[in-house]
Amino acid sequence: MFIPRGGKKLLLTTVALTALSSMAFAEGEVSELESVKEELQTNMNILWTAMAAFLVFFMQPGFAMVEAGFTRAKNVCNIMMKNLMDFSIGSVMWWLIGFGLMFGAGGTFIGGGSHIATSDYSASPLNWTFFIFQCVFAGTAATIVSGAMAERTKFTSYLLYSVVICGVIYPISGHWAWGSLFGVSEGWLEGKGFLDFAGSTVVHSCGAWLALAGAITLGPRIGKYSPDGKSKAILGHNIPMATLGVFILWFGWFGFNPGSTTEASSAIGYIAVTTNLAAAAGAITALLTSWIRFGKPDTGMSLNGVLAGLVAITAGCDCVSLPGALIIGAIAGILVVLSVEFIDKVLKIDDPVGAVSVHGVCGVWGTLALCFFMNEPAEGYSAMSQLATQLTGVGAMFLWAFGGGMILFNVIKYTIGLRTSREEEIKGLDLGEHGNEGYAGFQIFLNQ
Amino acid sequence: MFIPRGGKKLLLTTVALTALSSMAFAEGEVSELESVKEELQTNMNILWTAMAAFLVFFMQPGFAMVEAGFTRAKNVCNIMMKNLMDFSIGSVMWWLIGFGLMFGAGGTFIGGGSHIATSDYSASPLNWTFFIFQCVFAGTAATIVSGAMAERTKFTSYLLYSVVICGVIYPISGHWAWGSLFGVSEGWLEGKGFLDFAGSTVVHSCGAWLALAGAITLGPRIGKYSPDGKSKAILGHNIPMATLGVFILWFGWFGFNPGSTTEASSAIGYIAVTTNLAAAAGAITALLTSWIRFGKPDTGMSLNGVLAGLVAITAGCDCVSLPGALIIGAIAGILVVLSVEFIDKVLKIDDPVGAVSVHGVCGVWGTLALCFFMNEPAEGYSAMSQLATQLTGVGAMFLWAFGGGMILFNVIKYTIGLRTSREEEIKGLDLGEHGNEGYAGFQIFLNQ
Amino acid sequence: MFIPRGGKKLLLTTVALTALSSMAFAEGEVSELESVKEELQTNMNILWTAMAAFLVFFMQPGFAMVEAGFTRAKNVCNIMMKNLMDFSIGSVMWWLIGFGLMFGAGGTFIGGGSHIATSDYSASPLNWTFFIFQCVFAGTAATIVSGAMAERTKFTSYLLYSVVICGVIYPISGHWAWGSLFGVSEGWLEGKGFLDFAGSTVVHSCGAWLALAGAITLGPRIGKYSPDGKSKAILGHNIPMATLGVFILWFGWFGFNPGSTTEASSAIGYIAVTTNLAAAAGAITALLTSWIRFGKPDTGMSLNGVLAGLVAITAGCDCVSLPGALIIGAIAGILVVLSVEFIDKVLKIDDPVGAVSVHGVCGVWGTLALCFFMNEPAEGYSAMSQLATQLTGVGAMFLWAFGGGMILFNVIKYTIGLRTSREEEIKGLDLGEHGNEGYAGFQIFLNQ
Amino acid sequence: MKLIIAYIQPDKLNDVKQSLYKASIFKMSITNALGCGQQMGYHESYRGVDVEVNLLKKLRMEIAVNDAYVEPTIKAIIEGARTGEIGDGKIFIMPMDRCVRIRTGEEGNDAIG
Amino acid sequence: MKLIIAYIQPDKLNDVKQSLYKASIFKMSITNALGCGQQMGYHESYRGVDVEVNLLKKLRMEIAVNDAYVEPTIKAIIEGARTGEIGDGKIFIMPMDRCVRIRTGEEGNDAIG
Amino acid sequence: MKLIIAYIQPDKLNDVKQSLYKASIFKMSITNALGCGQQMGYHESYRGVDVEVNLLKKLRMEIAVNDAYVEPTIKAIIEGARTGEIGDGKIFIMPMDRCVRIRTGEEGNDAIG
Ligand SMILES: Nc1ncnc2c1ncn2[C@@H]1O[C@H](COP(=O)(O)OP(=O)(O)O)[C@@H](O)[C@H]1O
Ligand SMILES: Nc1ncnc2c1ncn2[C@@H]1O[C@H](COP(=O)(O)OP(=O)(O)O)[C@@H](O)[C@H]1O
Ligand SMILES: Nc1ncnc2c1ncn2[C@@H]1O[C@H](COP(=O)(O)OP(=O)(O)O)[C@@H](O)[C@H]1O
Repeated sequence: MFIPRGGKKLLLTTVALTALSSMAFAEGEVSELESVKEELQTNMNILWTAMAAFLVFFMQPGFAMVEAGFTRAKNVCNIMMKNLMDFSIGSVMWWLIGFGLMFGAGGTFIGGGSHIATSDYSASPLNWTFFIFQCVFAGTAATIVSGAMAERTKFTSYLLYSVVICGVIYPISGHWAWGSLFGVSEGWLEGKGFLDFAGSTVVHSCGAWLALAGAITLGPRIGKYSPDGKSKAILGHNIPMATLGVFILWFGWFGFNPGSTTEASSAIGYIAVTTNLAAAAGAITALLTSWIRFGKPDTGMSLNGVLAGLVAITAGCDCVSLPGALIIGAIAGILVVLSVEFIDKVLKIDDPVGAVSVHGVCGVWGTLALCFFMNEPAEGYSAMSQLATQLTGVGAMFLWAFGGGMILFNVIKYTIGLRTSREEEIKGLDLGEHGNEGYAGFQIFLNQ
Repeated sequence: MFIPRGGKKLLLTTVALTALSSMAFAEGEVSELESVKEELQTNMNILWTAMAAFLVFFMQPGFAMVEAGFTRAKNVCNIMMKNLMDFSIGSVMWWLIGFGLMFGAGGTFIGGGSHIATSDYSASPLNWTFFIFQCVFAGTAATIVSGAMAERTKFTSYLLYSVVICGVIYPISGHWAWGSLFGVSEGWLEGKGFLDFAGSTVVHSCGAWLALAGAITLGPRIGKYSPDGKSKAILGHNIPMATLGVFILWFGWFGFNPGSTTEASSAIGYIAVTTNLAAAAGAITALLTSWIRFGKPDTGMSLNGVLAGLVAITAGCDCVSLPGALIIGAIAGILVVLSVEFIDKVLKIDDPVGAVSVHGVCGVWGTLALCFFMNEPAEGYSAMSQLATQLTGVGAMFLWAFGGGMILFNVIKYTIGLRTSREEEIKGLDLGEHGNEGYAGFQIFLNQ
Repeated sequence: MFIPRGGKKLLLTTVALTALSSMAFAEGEVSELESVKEELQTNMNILWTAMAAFLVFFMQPGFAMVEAGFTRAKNVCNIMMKNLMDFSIGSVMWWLIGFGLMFGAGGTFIGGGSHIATSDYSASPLNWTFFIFQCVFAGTAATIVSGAMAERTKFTSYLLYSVVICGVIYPISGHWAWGSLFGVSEGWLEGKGFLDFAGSTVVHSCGAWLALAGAITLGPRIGKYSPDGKSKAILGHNIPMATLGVFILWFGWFGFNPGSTTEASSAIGYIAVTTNLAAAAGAITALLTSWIRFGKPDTGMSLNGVLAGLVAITAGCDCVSLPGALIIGAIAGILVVLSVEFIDKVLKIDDPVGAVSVHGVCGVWGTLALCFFMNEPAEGYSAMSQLATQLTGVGAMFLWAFGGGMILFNVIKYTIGLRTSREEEIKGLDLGEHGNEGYAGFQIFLNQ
Repeated sequence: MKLIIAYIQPDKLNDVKQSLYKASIFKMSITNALGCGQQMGYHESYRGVDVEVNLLKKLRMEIAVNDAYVEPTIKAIIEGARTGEIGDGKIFIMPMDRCVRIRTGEEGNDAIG
Repeated sequence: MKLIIAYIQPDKLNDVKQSLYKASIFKMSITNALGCGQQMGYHESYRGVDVEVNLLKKLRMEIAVNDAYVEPTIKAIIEGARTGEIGDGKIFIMPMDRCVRIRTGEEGNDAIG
Repeated sequence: MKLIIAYIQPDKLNDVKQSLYKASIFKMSITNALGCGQQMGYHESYRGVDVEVNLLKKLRMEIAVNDAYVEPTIKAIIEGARTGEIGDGKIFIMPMDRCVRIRTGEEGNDAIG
């Protein structure tokens, strides 16, 4: 089950080789069996990959519920709209250019134009399933940013951002690590042996560093810091909604990680187990850490702990041992609590849902940690040299996504503007940006 | 992948032919391979169809959340009950008579009694999976009506309606277009070459025209129109709930459309892509249309836009090109906004959730539009002659469902009564019909 | 499709036999076909079992939503936390010792240490998928208890309980009926021919009798009974949330029951149909029963009716006839209403969500009822002798889970304490146990 | 100056607003309230257990008026809110010493309108 | 006639209602309120950040009574609401000029009850 | 003793609390209210239909004070709540007969603080 380097690529190559061999011996009986076997296995892979894609799609409302639950009632329509539109715009951009840039024939830095807005699906039976699977991954990266920029971002500017991330930023860095999965191109990072099975770095850190850039460029919400710089809590308005969101994400992650096999094989079960153990461990340690630090077991932090564990295991879910999965998740659960506090109280960056800590810090942790918990390391495997490769990948992603994000958000800031007016922020973005109300009839205190 | 006429029927026929041929050559080695292949493929088809059925089942809470979110808090228990009971009653009716009428041996207008309340599942291994898949489709058609009749319908009358739609109305018109899918009967519409892969007309328009009949027969909610006939807004009480509902429906639609292959094949991926593109395009254009018309990007309309795109692509999701899917969805997103306004302000029919616009208008649009966006039209294919066939189907469905609905709802109106008392409507159906309260403890303004 | 005795065990044995035979004739061509067939079928089984496991996992938020919806707003964070942590702790305990005790080599009363905290997955390709599937079943049993103990249990004590149920109580009784499913051990109950396909007794009754012990040991919530012993209603704060929960559970049950085949075969479809019919029938009869008894169709009871039907059909979903499924569900829907009233008004045990009635009473009903509704009883099958066996299983489970529960909860009560302080209960556990607030900003009447 | 407090049925708000407008009274403040009065409550049932609801949902209006407006205001409220059935509500008239408009700081009769 | 306004702890409502009933006072109106008083608030924490909650949830009761009922009402409220701990609440007694029953239009002492 | 009722913009609460604290006024009670005043409301739109919202969300403060505190309280509220724009709100000053502290039963000037 351990897939030494290059991750999922090899799987596809094997399939291709099998296809080749079965063509070569087309006359023999065995090869007929081979070709029937391959046809059936391909249909199964399609079935599995499609189901996994649907599960990953379902993470979209998960993100929306978590973000909305952790923020105020007066912005809930705006948050719903952002989550709806970033996926919608992302889907269209992905078809127009994203997929081509990430997987089309091209160099090691950027994919080519060979699959721009294509309607040709003859190449391989798995292609369109592969396309939709990758599309929902791009949508995940895009939506991570929303939470960190919640409650103060201009809607138009957010739409613009959505165009750029799914169209350009995510596909390019995605090409580096996963370009070869489609079989026509190879990225420089995977060439070095960078391991990121389902995207701790490729998807989650990418989104998180963009989120960090966004949160910094925006500045904190009004009232988040007292004049003397003390952090003040802005309470989330709906904790059961946030909890439902986390459970939906956990559910969707069973598509995200096991689905990244894009193949129906026994690896599915193993990856589901590592994923589940890490999530559970993250919840437990985040609970304990919050208990120790704040005196009571905090609901919000425990929810973040689940997501921390899930993000951290994503890179190595296929190759780490079970105790390794447990430890990776457990440490992520601790890290996320400390990181949320650090970013909030020391760096004084206002990230309402903890997106940077969950997806960025724990994404890095998971990408590096896998080196030390290999289940069945290949002959001659060296944890330290693998760590060097992983560090390269992590660093490259940070430079690309955080740097790109700073440029993007500052360009927006100084052209059409990134932040809503003070008055609009105080009255709520629902009224200001959309003229809508989230909970008509409910009596809600609006004094914050 | 293009399935020229008759939609899914051919797929099944192919399977049947394969089965035949493998029986014919039962002694040879090749045929043993064939039979193993077929056995495995059948198991895979069962697996896929079952999963798709479960996803379609999950659309039920999606509809419930959308309807409840777009209406007032004082009727939320009633709406939950309607959505729960129409599916429950529908499931039982489907087994008792619905399935038999739709798929049993019979004429081209109505199926026969051969599968009434049967417990015999020996005929084909796929049968029961096919049964449950078709059952959740019937449930979908039934539940569409609930939204248009919300906040003023007597509960008993709604239960009665549920008996009739799943037992009689839907199965009969369903037989016309899909009767042959089960292999023992054929409907007159499919005989003409009517194309409706997953049910823009068969399921969605059927529900929508019944909904229209219901809304007309009921009349508008108290306070919906001012004495001088001006439309007044009655605000939905929970927009995040409606959004969750839309995301759940989008998720479920990945069972609805790709699942209609009832076969694990590469078509799944392609259909998922067209479905997703149309939904995304619908969201974007509905957003823009509402922005232009009302000055601000409206949340409710964008949510309707997603559903509009999904309904529209349902008929042609297997056979249109990708740019075609994008255009079909995009125009549906515009249509839905204009249609909601038209029905509300000009026709003055009170449809609280826009069910008629989403499922009716966009259902018709999608059924007709596919003629012009064929991906790989068969030799000699003529868009105009196909359009004529499509128009026949669309018209027949309107006459049947709207006509039948007017008769049904008027019979109910003049016997047991269709509408709750004025006092009950004002106090809320939760108290009046159920003696329950949706949000005990929450302080809610009840002045509307 | 009828699996005479021992349920799923036989399926696996068949696979094992096939594997054996294919090894024996490894040189022949036919056996090559056999081995390809088996390889593909195994991959399909993995795919199916994994998907089913994910659906069953998704029942977790279903339980959380039902419990929270039926209780008060001031305890909603606590309820979310209990549901999050019992699954998290349960997952870790399951890996550490639960799986080993239930399925490891050992005696007929308890499994052995052979699979304690193992990381070895080489034995069989299905193993890890089987592991995660059984893990989410254990999580289901654990979470049932939460509802009956809602709104007054100390959080730390609940965590302790979670450790014990998934680590010890559930695995041991689970071993009795299902120990052989993994193939290395056999329990005494299955040896007797006890039938419980997906766990009406093994999972649901186990949770329910523990819940009963918990509710008794805790005593009723403050204000639940007036000084003269009259039962008073404590209204649930969010009925749409409870409804969403029920729909999620219904959805998840399509993994629970059909998934228990752990094999992609035509049985999936049949089991989905029986499951769906029983749920629908339960909803309808609970609606009618509440209507007759309380004068109006009660939402909460109808929701319980769905769950009652689902729990009842779980034991016999594979082997009863369709009219049988309908009757089993219908009677469960009546039973649950009467049982909720009886437990509340006569026994005066405070079970806020009706967990004991739904999972216990209907679990017993379903386990016994299957004897009389066999679809294709084996030659020489005697309903009465099967009933005797079923009664043994039901009785053993009651003694084990209720007895064990009474000991466990009383030990907790007299050591660290089981119940929160009076003041904390009145102010709400959210503030008291977690220092959190579920719905910040919303104005809620807190006088209950 | 007087402060008029009125408890009315929630669904009567629009009617009361209309009749107040007709009497040229445009300013008011409204809160949700639960009321216990002659109307004896009703019975909900929840999961089979009877719930006696004796705190009924009411709207509470507060209208500050100059003395000359007291009668027209009372009349208008009664006109809008009366159905003749128990539960129609009550009006309380309280003396008020002063009234200040925050925006301008102006006081008295001018500030009220 | 007086209008009695009382702020009490939310969980004391039932006790206060009981002791009012015993004193034959059956009519009242209740609203939710946030109160700032001697009770200094408490600390929640939200995602690691301390929240000082100094607006505590209270219930506000309004009871219109005839003069003879003022003392019994005050006594009954105190009896039902007192725990002796900070936060028990306050009672304000306000003069009231008139009281009108909307249903009948009747005024004064009869209208109040 | 007076009971001061103030209607302010919801987002001004913190500013008003600050300026009241500066004037040594620490006790108050707050409720949500909908207000209809000179500020003419605004327009939302919902699914394409215009919604005229003429009941705006306001906060209602109630502060019981001894006579000497009336002026400082009014001044502090104005200071905290004034923006100069329509909708800033109103202050009503009502006579109050008595004030009772539930915890101790003490009355009058001492009970208020
Ligand atoms: N004495 C009172 N003090 C405070 N509120 C009262 C009083 N009497 C009536 N109310 C309020 O007025 C509402 C209507 O009163 P009710 O007695 O039911 O109507 P009616 O006067 O028509 O009999 C009550 O629900 C309550 O909110
Ligand atoms: N001067 C006041 N003006 C308005 N409300 C007050 C005043 N004093 C107290 N309250 C209300 O009474 C509640 C209880 O007061 P508090 O001072 O906490 O209790 P105690 O009188 O027992 O010390 C406060 O939360 C507030 O709602
Ligand atoms: N006469 C009144 N009676 C009751 N409430 C009033 C009255 N006048 C104003 N209010 C309250 O004060 C709020 C602000 O009043 P408004 O007239 O909009 O502000 P401004 O005084 O700055 O013009 C209103 O929304 C309403 O809640």
